[in-house]
Amino acid sequence: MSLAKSPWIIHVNVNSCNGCDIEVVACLTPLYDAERFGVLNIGTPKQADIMVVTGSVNYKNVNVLKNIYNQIPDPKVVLAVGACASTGGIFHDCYNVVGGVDQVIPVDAYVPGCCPRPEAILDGVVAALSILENKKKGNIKGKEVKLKGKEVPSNA
Amino acid sequence: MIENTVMLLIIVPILFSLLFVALPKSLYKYLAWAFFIIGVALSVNLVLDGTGVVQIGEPNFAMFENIVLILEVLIILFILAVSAKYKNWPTLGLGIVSAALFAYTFTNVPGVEGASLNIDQFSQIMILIVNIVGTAIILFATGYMDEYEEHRHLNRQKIFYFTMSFFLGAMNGLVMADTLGWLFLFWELTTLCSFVLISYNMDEEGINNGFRALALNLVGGIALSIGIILLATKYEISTLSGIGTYAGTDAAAMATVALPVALLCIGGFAKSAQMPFQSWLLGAMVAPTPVSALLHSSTMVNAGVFLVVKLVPAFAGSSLGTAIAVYGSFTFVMCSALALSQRNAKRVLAYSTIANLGLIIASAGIGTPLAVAAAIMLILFHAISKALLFLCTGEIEHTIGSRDIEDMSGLINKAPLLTTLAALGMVSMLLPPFGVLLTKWVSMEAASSNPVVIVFLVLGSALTTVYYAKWLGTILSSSMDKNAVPHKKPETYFPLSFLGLAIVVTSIFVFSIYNYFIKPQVEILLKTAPVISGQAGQFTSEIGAFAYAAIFVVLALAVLIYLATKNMFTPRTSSYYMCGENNLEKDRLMFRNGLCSYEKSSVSNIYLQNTFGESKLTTLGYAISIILIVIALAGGVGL
Amino acid sequence: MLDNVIQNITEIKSMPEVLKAVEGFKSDGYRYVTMICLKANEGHELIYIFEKDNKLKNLRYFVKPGEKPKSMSGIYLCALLIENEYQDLFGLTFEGLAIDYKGHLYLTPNSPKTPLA
Amino acid sequence: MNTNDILLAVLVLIGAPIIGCIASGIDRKITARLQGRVGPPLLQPYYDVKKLLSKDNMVVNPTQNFYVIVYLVFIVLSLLMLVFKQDFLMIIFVYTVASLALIVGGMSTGSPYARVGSSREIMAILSYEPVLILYALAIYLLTGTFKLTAVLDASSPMLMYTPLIFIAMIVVLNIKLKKSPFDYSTSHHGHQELVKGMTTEYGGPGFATIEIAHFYEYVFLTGLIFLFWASNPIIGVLLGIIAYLLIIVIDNITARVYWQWMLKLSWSVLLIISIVNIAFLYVSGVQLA
Amino acid sequence: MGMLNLVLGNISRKPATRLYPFEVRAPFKEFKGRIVFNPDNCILCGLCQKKCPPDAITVIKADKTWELNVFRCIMCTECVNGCPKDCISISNERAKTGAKEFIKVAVPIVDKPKAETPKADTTKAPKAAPSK
Amino acid sequence: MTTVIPFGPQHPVLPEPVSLKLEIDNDVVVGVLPSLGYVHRGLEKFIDTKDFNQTMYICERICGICSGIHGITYSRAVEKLFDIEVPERAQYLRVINSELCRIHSHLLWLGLFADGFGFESLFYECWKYREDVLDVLERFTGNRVIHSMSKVGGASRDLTKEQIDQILKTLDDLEPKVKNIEKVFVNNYTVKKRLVGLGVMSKQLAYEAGTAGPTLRGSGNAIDVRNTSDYDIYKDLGFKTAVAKEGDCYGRTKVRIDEIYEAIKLIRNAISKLPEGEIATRVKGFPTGEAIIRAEQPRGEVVYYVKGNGTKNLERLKVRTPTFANIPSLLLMLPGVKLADVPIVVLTIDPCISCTER
Repeated sequence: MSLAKSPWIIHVNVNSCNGCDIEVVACLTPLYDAERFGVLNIGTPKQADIMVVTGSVNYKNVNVLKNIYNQIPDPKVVLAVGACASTGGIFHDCYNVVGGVDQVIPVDAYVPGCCPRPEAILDGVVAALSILENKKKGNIKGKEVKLKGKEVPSNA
Repeated sequence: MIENTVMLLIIVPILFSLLFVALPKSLYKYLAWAFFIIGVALSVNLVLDGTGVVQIGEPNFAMFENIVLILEVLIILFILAVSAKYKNWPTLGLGIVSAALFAYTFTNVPGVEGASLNIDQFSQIMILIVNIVGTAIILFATGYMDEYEEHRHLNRQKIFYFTMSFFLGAMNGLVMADTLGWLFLFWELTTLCSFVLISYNMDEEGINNGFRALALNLVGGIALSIGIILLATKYEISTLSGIGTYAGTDAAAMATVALPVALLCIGGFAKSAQMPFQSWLLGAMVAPTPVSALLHSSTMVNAGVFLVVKLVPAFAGSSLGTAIAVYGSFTFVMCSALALSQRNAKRVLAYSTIANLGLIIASAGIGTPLAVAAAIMLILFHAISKALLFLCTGEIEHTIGSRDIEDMSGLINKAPLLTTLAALGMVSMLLPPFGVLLTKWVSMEAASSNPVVIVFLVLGSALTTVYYAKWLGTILSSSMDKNAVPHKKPETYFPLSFLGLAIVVTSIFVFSIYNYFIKPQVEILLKTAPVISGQAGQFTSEIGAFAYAAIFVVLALAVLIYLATKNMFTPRTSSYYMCGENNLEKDRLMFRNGLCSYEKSSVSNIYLQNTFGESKLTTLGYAISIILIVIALAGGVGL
Repeated sequence: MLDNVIQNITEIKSMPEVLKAVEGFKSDGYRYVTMICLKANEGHELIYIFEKDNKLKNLRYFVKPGEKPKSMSGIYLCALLIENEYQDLFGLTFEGLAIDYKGHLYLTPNSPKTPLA
Repeated sequence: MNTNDILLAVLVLIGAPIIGCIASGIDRKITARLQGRVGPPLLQPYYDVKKLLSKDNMVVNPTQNFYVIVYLVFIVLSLLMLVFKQDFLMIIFVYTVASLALIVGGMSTGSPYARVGSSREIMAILSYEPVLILYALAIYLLTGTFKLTAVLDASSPMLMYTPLIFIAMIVVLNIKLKKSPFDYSTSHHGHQELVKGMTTEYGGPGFATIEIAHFYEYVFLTGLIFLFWASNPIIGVLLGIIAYLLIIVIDNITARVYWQWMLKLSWSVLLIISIVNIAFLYVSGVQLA
Repeated sequence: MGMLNLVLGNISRKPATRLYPFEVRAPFKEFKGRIVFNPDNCILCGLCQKKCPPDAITVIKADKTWELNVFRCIMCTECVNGCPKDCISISNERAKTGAKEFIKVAVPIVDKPKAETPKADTTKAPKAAPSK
Repeated sequence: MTTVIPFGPQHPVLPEPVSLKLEIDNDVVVGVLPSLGYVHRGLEKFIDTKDFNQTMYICERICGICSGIHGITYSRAVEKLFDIEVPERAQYLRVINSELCRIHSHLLWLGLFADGFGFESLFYECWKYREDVLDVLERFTGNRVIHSMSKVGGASRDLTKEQIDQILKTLDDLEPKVKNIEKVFVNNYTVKKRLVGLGVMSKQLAYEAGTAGPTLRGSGNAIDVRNTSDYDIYKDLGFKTAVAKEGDCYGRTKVRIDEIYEAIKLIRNAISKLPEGEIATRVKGFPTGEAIIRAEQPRGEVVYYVKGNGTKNLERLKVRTPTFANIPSLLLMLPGVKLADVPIVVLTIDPCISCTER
């Protein structure tokens, strides 16, 4: 139960239009107050449990997303917030858009909406918590995501 | 027999210095090992021989006196010749003044019938420092100098080792001599040796700094000789212990000898590079690192504080004592502040040395038994720690080719043993349970009765923490830009490890050291000993307790916990948090910048140049310290 | 009046003249608003837009294929972003940029090249 | 060391983190209420630590956890020394070891944020250390010894003679707890330009160690405030609690300031008022009865 | 002292927090929560597919299905306004959070000639919500 | 040796992915290189596949905070191509929507700004008030953040009497609350310590650097597109430009707070003058020609350039957003500030990176 009571989130904005971001931040504000569940928006991935991703991923962001994901210690959960993060949304066939977050890293839960209401994001966090518990129990580790293929890390 | 040991202590270094000249370079290594072993043996032997006074009377005395006379003439001639050759007029002027004073002494001052060498516990400590730490430094030098000379295209090692060894002999004489005339001779010999060593590189910078050292030390020497002349002519005192006997603990007697004592102290200040004179010690940084180590830890500067501490009975509790205490603590805080803005490791160490010597002088000035005990202990612990730090800096410089603190970032990965030793040296300078902090604690407790001094000490110790913490953190951090080539020569690493071990051992056995050396010495100086007990791993005085044993235990506990938990909790190594833009292939500290190329992130420490910059503070320091010295002198004259 | 439809547009034939005209705008106290790039007959058309007292002034310049237009960032620093953007999106090359992102302002080596061209 | 002492030590070892944890929880609860929120449950810090201990031990540098262990054990040692009425000057030095260990730990990770944070924390040492030692000096002047026995056995409160040092100590408490306006080296929850400052690269058990050490530190620091009215333990504890609450309120009504400003504040205002207080003690020569 | 007044005011008042999972405010009736599709009148014209900006709606005439990718829908109500038969409406209840398996809702279309005799209820009311 | 630090793209202080490479010497920034492209989606290419009605929704999603005004401006630009007159009621509705957006955006910015200098409770306070504005916006447009209230030809939603009362009541509540936080921003000692004299741009420099919006007006330039006579119906509503002379972060904060009051006033005036009638005209055919439309977003002046070629897809759409104009001013403001001030200076232009990169 320890994990479920203290989920620290890291918010990663990859190519989002800000709509979802401000709703994620709004979750922490007095009206919704996610800290009731122990949620803290922690800055560094090293201390995070839940990775909240907003936005459809673009090519410049792919490595950022992977690096941050790799730096979160297990057990960890990825929560895709908003239509863009889930499937690419309205931007799914833009030239610089890779698609939903699940194209790059494994995603555990999705929150629909453009933009999702803070309540929906809270629902998503609660859903993520049970997944987190299961992962801990089953000792499921997030696989290290390799930087490869079309998203080569350097051009040097 | 103590007489033999004493003579050997002076003769053996001179013998070795001649051997260094005579034998080829390839044998230096063995010579240095031999010197180290003999040095250790002799000094331990002296301690085992116990204390005593060696009287030199007729018929030997006349011969010795003649040697002394000839040497003094030679010294003055050398100074005059050298300063004339390099057209250094201030030094020449000072040399002429010295010569005049010498002539005056020769004609007007009544001669003495015999000379005496006084071996008390303080001398024993000093002998131990000089002959163990000093020879360790020479041993280190054999592993160091070849590369040093190679870089600078020099070939002066014969002179180097000759002077270094000779220096040790002079120091041995200095700390044992009781007759003021002899003391003065050894005093000038060390000055001369330091001049040769500082200008070792023979480039313009080296020679200039050598002359600065020479000039400032001549100023000190002049003050010293005036003091000696005054003592001899007015009070008919010709020995160091005689001053203490004369003044006793009697306030009136103290007041009468205050002026010559103050002059002697000024000589000590110059030698110890206290505030208005500090520039020579900083200039001495141009010399090879073993020279700095020797000057800073075991020899030169210790001579000054040695003299001041020996004079404690002549000013303890008087207004002169208070003035000296304020002056010393002022140097402590000022030089700690100056060290804050330095990024050159050797300069940091230099300022730290001056600051610590200031602390010793302040403790001596306070003059309570506790404070004097602190002063003597600080000389011991500071010598070991500072020698280690200097040698480590030298070795780091050879490893990474820089003495800039910022360049040392991440050294732990490239040279773990060296870094650990350097870290130990730094930790021992500022954290419990190590000796230096213990003595700092003692002196703070002792100084708590003097408001000005304690406030200075408080500020200074906070500043000390800051500049060492910066350096410590930097070498222990985990990234390295520089190309580091650790050379693992036994000649260099043995002295380092030996000194590191010495720090730990002396810190653990601090109470035994206190009981054996310091307590009797304080009794000799002040007739009373501090009330200190050492039960239950604590160093307890009347007003506090220093639980060093508990801290050692806790430190060991931390290591144990770390080793036990190291492999728990599924350990994993990951990359740095670089806001997501890492480069995992080349360097883990690289990140991608706006131009889509990779760049290394780096961090430098805060140096506060604007607040604690050298140029600003130095002027202020000169002004205030000169005022303080004038006050001390004025107090001495009785104004 | 706001110039909503692009009218009173000045067409200029050569790059040095554009530079001169822009310098003239600067000395007249105009602000640089933006530059618009359009595809036109194999080449590109650049529309420079300036503003003063809520009035827009436009300059139009046709970039021939392969021509390297001069950067305005020396005159108006704020031009550097839009010029870098067109380097990315249209594959133009501006000469004398204050900060040259070399086509990596928006795009990385693995994303599509010059998508709007 | 008799049985009572050992019992007391064990009690402190176990009790202090519990008190610290609850204090931290109260802090978060009150902060939330001051911000018009409900806030986390009271035991949230406990849940946090428990969670951190169940996570992977992810490090950038194998030695980084050593320093936080040193930090923890030395905080505990300084607390124990406080409880066993040891030399106060000594306690401060031991406490400095702890602070330095955390700084070196931050530096040792090598992350740029951690290193900048550590540099700032070093500057914090520069600003609070003199005040702490002057506090020790005040104790010496009032009782004639640095040992805390005299303060704790005295029948009259120390606050009467050291009001200015008390004010300075409140600010020191604020600096040490890294609360706004002095939360520039790490920030507990507010976002910051240095991400998490010194602790950026710490996660999982290593960070849990830091949190546990913080619990001890809360108790230790309020213990320093307690000394001001040690003659009556109840008032002393109340004083500690009031100081703690005051700092929570200050945390919520101020913006973060620069370390430069803090340095200026501490070396001009705090140091001066402390010295004035010390001078008063010298001149008047009062002794704690 | 402005901030002091504010925070003290806050602590003296009830917290502003709405205890969300336990205390749900009824959604505004104007809220665009999710798309509700009523297949009764649908003529599979595909206008909604054409109008949909994020291409969330797929109408496959051959299979007679109407598909909405809930996780792509942006609630713009273009389809609602564009539907000639008013089959699509908007509800003020938001779509539920879930895992990706539930995102596609396929609605079989009852075969019918030109809006006549709404055939028997072979279909349930379509739900975007996951059935858990 | 200078300190080189990456600042972003994923950074807790920056809500959006932008990266700055900071070169710091002695705690003072000496060099800065912004790195963009983390939110570049390529919307200007996207119009090839979407028709001009659908493009409205895309333009709204250029940015989630200024989304309402993006939509309105795009609609106005296309209306210009068609040369149609929008019903007056729709124009008023647009003004009400824009100004509500401005209030919510400025409150949001004030909060994030407070967070930037470590004032967590002030941040929460601002966002608490913002929720009231979002509630009325939600009732008005059906969504909290992305409103889709405007469409080519008018408005897609009308205001009912009940909603109007709701708006007025919320504004009445809001005004004293804003006064409360204004006191903190303007008078709090620590806040002033952080803001006054930071990131100074002189009047001339701000003008020449091509800045827009509060960044420009914070330096004493009274330039606001809403002043121009043909921008909707602002001329009838008694609009006054908010200007501050300081030219530093403090001045820009004051400008934004004043704009909240101004927006409240404008909404009240608009509601009192709200005419009855249609809310939209029908649009027939396909757009041709080219047009430039400027509008005042919360962050400053936005410029829309549209070119139609007679098909249902536009030929070219170019958006010059206010942040795009303001980012070069960062290059001027950042060198010389302390590291701790970097987030404040970056936030002071109210960066909207998704606007900038589209």
